[in-house]
Amino acid sequence: MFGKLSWAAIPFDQPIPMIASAVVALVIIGTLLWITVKGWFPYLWREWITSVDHKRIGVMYTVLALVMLLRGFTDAIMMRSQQALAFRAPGYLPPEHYDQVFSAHGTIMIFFVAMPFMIGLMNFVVPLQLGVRDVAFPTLNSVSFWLTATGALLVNISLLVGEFARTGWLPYPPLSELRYSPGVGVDYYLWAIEIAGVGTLMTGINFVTTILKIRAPGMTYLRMPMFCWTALAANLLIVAAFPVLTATLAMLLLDRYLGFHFFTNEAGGNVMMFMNLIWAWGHPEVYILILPAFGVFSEVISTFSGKPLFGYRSMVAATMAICILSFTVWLHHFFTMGAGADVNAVFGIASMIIAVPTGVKIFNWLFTMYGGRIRYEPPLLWAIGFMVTFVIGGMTGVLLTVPPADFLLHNSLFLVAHFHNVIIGGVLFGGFAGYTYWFPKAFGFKLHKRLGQAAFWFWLIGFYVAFMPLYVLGFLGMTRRMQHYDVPEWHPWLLIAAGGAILIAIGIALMIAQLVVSIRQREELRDATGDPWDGRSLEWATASPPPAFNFAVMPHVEGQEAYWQIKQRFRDESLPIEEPEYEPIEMPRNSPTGFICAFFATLMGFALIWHIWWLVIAGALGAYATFVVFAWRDADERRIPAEVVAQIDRANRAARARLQNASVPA
Amino acid sequence: MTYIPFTSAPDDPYRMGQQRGVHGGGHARGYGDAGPAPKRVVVAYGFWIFLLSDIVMFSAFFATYAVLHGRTAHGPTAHELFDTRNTAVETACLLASTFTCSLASIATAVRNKPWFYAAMAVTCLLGLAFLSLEAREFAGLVGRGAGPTRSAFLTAFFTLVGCHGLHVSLGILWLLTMMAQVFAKGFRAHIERRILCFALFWHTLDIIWVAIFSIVYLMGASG
Amino acid sequence: MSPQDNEPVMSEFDSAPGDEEAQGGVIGAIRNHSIGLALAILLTVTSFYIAGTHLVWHPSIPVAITVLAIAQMGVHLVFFLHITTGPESTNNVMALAFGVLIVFLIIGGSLWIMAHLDQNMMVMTQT
Amino acid sequence: MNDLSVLGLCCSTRNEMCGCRGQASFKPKRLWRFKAGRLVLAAVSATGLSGCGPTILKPIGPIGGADESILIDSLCIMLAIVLPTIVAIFAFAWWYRASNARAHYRPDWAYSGQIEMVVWGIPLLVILLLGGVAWIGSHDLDPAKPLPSPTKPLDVQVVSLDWKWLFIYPAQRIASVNALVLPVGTPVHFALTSASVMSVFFVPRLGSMIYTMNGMRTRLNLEADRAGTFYGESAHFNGDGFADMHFKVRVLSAVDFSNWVRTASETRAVLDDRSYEDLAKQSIVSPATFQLADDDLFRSIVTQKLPPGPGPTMGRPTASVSPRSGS
Ligand code: HEA
Ligand code: HEA
Ligand code: CUA
Ligand SMILES: [Cu+2]
Repeated sequence: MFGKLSWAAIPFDQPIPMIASAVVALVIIGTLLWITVKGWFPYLWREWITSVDHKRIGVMYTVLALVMLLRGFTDAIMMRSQQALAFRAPGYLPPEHYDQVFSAHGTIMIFFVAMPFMIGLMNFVVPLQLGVRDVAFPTLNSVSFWLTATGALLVNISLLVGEFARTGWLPYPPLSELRYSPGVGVDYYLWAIEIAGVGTLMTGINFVTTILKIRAPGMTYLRMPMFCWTALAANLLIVAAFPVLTATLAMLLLDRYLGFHFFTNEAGGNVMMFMNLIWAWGHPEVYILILPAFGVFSEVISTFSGKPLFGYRSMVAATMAICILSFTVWLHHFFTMGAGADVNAVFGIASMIIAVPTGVKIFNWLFTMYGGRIRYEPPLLWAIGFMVTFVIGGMTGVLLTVPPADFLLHNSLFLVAHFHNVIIGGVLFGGFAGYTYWFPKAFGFKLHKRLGQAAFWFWLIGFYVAFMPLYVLGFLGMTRRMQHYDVPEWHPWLLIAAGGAILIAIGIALMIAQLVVSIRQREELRDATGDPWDGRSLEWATASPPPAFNFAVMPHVEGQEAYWQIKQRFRDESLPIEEPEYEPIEMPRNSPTGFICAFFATLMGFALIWHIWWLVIAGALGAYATFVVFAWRDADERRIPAEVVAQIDRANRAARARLQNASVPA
Repeated sequence: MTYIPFTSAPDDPYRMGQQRGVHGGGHARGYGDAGPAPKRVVVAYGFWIFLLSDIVMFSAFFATYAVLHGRTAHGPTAHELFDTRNTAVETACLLASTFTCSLASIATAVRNKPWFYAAMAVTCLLGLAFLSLEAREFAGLVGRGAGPTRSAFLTAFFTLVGCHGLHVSLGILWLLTMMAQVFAKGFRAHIERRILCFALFWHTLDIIWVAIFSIVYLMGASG
Repeated sequence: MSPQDNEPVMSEFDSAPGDEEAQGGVIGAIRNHSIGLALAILLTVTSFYIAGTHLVWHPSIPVAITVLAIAQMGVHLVFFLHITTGPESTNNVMALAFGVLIVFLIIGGSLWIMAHLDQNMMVMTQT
Repeated sequence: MNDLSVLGLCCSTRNEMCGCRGQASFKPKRLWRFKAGRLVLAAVSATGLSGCGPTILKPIGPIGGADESILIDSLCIMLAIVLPTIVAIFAFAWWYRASNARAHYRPDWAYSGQIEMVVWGIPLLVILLLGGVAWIGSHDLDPAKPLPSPTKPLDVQVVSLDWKWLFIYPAQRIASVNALVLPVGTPVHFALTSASVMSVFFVPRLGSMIYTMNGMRTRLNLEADRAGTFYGESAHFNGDGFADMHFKVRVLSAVDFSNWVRTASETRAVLDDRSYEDLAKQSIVSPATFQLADDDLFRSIVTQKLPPGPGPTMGRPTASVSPRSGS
């Protein structure tokens, strides 16, 4: 009846996961109670859970990412403290637990933090910047989000029921084959990623279509803001890379469930093919993460320098070059497998070529600042922290592309330092920059500035203290994923690194404090104009938070930096503001499809992990039925009357006019 | 936009956009001048992107097949197993079904229901014929001890061909759903868009089949 | 979503993949598809024929089959999916080109890498 | 030894892996690796990297030396452009702060052909240089390439097991677990495979690492030019016992080495298929030597005539749920 599931699956004998899941359960139950008491369920259901509005979905993605960040960070603290303690000692995490911790940390951070963070920002911003009302497929967008959430949920269920993979964030066979990993851990990993991966793929399709086909009149390719370009590149990469991930993991699933022999030791399976395929996805994946962050920085640096982006066309070319090149380098993750000199050299050189377009980007940001009038708001702090940090991380990446150097550093803590350097210094800082930059757009008030600055400094310094020692440890020959060690030279560095993690924790606490304080002081921090930073692209041309339809009248784009030019002209010529003619607007209706799909996907995933076959079938039928029901409905749009549009727009218009008059020099 | 539009933008540092961009004058071709594309174009384009991603997924299976096809673990080889006559019949079914699927699209374009039903039904039957031939082949192989767990080569073969078969099955499910929708609601805009997508899907399956019969069966049999 | 709804004149936009130019009405369309079918049959039959005979120098059979397969895929793309070279199809063709590039990189790269790995790790008589 | 709960407690009591007795560094001093390199090295040694642990910066053989040279050279090449970039970031960010009235504001300046040229050109040139290094480096230091040496190379066959290393000396007809003993100044020709999952064979101070995989045989050529005891490890995670999969590398003089070989060939323990099967089970063991009974042992492992290790065999009813340590 319940397949492999039994009470034995719950680790009653292990205090750490039990306490952790008890805390999580308490938090969840508490939140649910709170919501019930406050009577917010109908509101949440109507306005968020069933919402197909790209802005709401963007916010939900970001919240998911931030919550998962906390989970991932808990794992990180556990690893750092274990390694600080485990010098000639067992530490407090036994191997079979430590191995789950780093696997879960990597998986969660990449798939359920970095990805949703970037996708969340794209969701919120891209349609606004393009001057349109929504993405190409709004309902699909909601399905994407909920499938991602399903994946995250499954990973977290594994904390309590069963176990998680003990194979690292990429489950290399044969370790991940049934013979060496007979538990359900790898199955949790595989189904969570397969389901979330489908969601991500649909996001990719959605955004490629949106950016190529749905733009405001006059928004030609070369007038799109840089963030849209990087979003286009990232989504092209998703569309091209994620199918490979799906296929590869499907093969591993077939090995595990049906006794196939893709990657087994027996019957001619070839483990090297897994390495090959997974990195054919894995390397593009890291650029899927970093490219949108590059886009955020382009917007932020240009806005806060009060200048257009330097070398816009170079930037576009560099972005697309990175997009294509990222598919030609994947072997650099297994130089030491022994493919031979020619192969290693070709892929090594191809990898370092990526440093050229990336360097161009760095220099163009530099020259964007040149001749600017730089305002040190928190988003800009993140951007400058990024530039300095990322250059170092990129450099160590290029060092790893030199095969003989990689022969010494592969799988060492130097590598771990490299990728945290580019991911934290690049992706995460990019996410934080975007979060502080667009927060007032999403909620109508700014985040507290001083707390933001404090958080930044703790993060920045914490990062260096936590990860620079890992470079040293790499030179000292320490490999990654060590549960304990007896080499005395390593110990002091690991202690310093643990200290760095504590500094980061303070940074996180400050970020949470910033959010809480800002919400409580929201009236002081309120921005009525919708344009708090003197922005340059179209998202600043509408109210904050933007109305459901984004723009009362479709913007008409006449050049690059669409909104800046309009503002400029009004300032220069002090034109009177005339009211446009308002028309009723049709917007897609909310739909529970995404949520229901995800519900069935969760059931199905869980049932597959535990071999509860009847539930698998029930879940599949449910999902199909959901699709048919969705396909059957007729009215999928609702109409917003012209008066409502006018009313919302006039309020914003008035606020803006006040600002305009104030800023026009007498 | 909250402000009235303007006629030109003198400070565009890149004149690129402008040459085409004089609104109303130049030919707008989805480069953005004309605003969002019509829904039919958007939907079909999105589906086209999906199909390309599906092809990329198949390319991973093809690459795996190519790598593993020599790893027979002392079991039967491609040369010993494959029967090109069966493949030829399968190919004929699929090719014919692609043509009838085209006819269904044309019937949709001119809103001719009887022709639509007829063409779709034939497509469906041909698809089922294809599937049953494939199922028979698979059953035969398994019966001869050449199932997917026999060797890495057979694992790759069953997965690649089976994945295509799975796509065909899903296609048939979709086809039946579309027939039901037309029956219940007639040719409405959104149903027409779905029929367009379905046709794209079906034709693409045929393209993938061309790769399969060439690489797996013909090269296997001749090799 | 006003501009999306009142479907404007098609030619102002890229065409959708799968949309054919409505020339010659139903008859024209059927004729088009029939030409495609005929070409596809021709190519398929040639492929199967070549594979089974000694018409072609044996080692070059895979090459011939590959070429025929590529040709047939082209036929399908043009006649059934209506991916054409016209300006209104640019976006569709660009997407296709990107997809084909990726497919080539993944298949080509994998085969090259795996061939070298296999060769370097083969168990030969000397250890 | 399957009881995983003891894994954490098995640490060897004392760490004796130190090869610091001799001081002379084997790195060839290169002229053009001037100040920057020195600075890095000085900074690095000031931070304790020069200790006697398994550092990759104090190689004891030609391969390690060359790897390390390339590493430091490449680092210096890149620092030459990266450091000025970082300085420029700080400088621009500081000078053009909004409160600086002396900075000239150019609100529309967004393009300059010359700067674009430089911006593309400089990284390109750096990569051209680095690409050359990478090309030559990966050909010269291909792990499979034999080392030129007048001395006859020593053959060692390496098998990674769960979770220990087996070193087979086919010519000497002995085998050793978790202790690799090498004669000084002799090129060593390793043939490597795995008896279960993937691992990586790595001796940081000898240089280049390489993967080991079941059913496959990788090759590696190394040489130790200095006597001493060094640290070797598995550099790829391979299961719960991973952290204990390190081994000692003892580099001995020619005389000491042949003495060791003699002692080893007199051990009573014999490595045949039976004792190999025991070894292949998941366990953590201390160093030991064996006489080699089966000359073809390595071949049998590579060709999978001897099946790969059995993996976890906890035998608890819940093993399919979670093969946690049963105790
Ligand atoms: C996105 C990717 C990402 C991120 C952000 C991080 C962040 C961190 N990681 Fe990790 N890490 C990986 C990806 C990531 N990591 C991967 C892929 C691996 C490899 C796994 C494997 O081996 O298989 C790995 C492995 C890894 C190891 C294992 C090393 C080993 O193998 O021995 C360690 C050790 O300490 C570590 C540490 C840390 C630390 C201290 C942080 C810290 O920087 C954590 C920072 C904290 C946060 C990011 C939380 C912040 C939360 C908020 C800011 C919420 C704020 C809330 C509101 C505003 C409401 N990471
Ligand atoms: C967002 C994530 C991200 C990003 C952006 C990058 C960027 C790069 N990475 Fe990184 N990488 C990872 C995430 C990322 N990486 C992860 C997660 C892993 C490990 C996975 C695992 O094993 O678990 C990894 C592993 C990894 C390896 C494998 C090492 C090994 O396993 O042995 C290599 C090797 O080549 C590499 C190289 C590079 C290079 C060349 C870049 C380049 O894109 C960097 C380019 C940037 C610059 C160079 C800086 C700016 C440029 C200039 C200032 C111009 C002048 C400079 C020069 C000319 C040098 N990375
Ligand atoms: Cu046990 Cu080291
Ligand atoms: Cu990479």
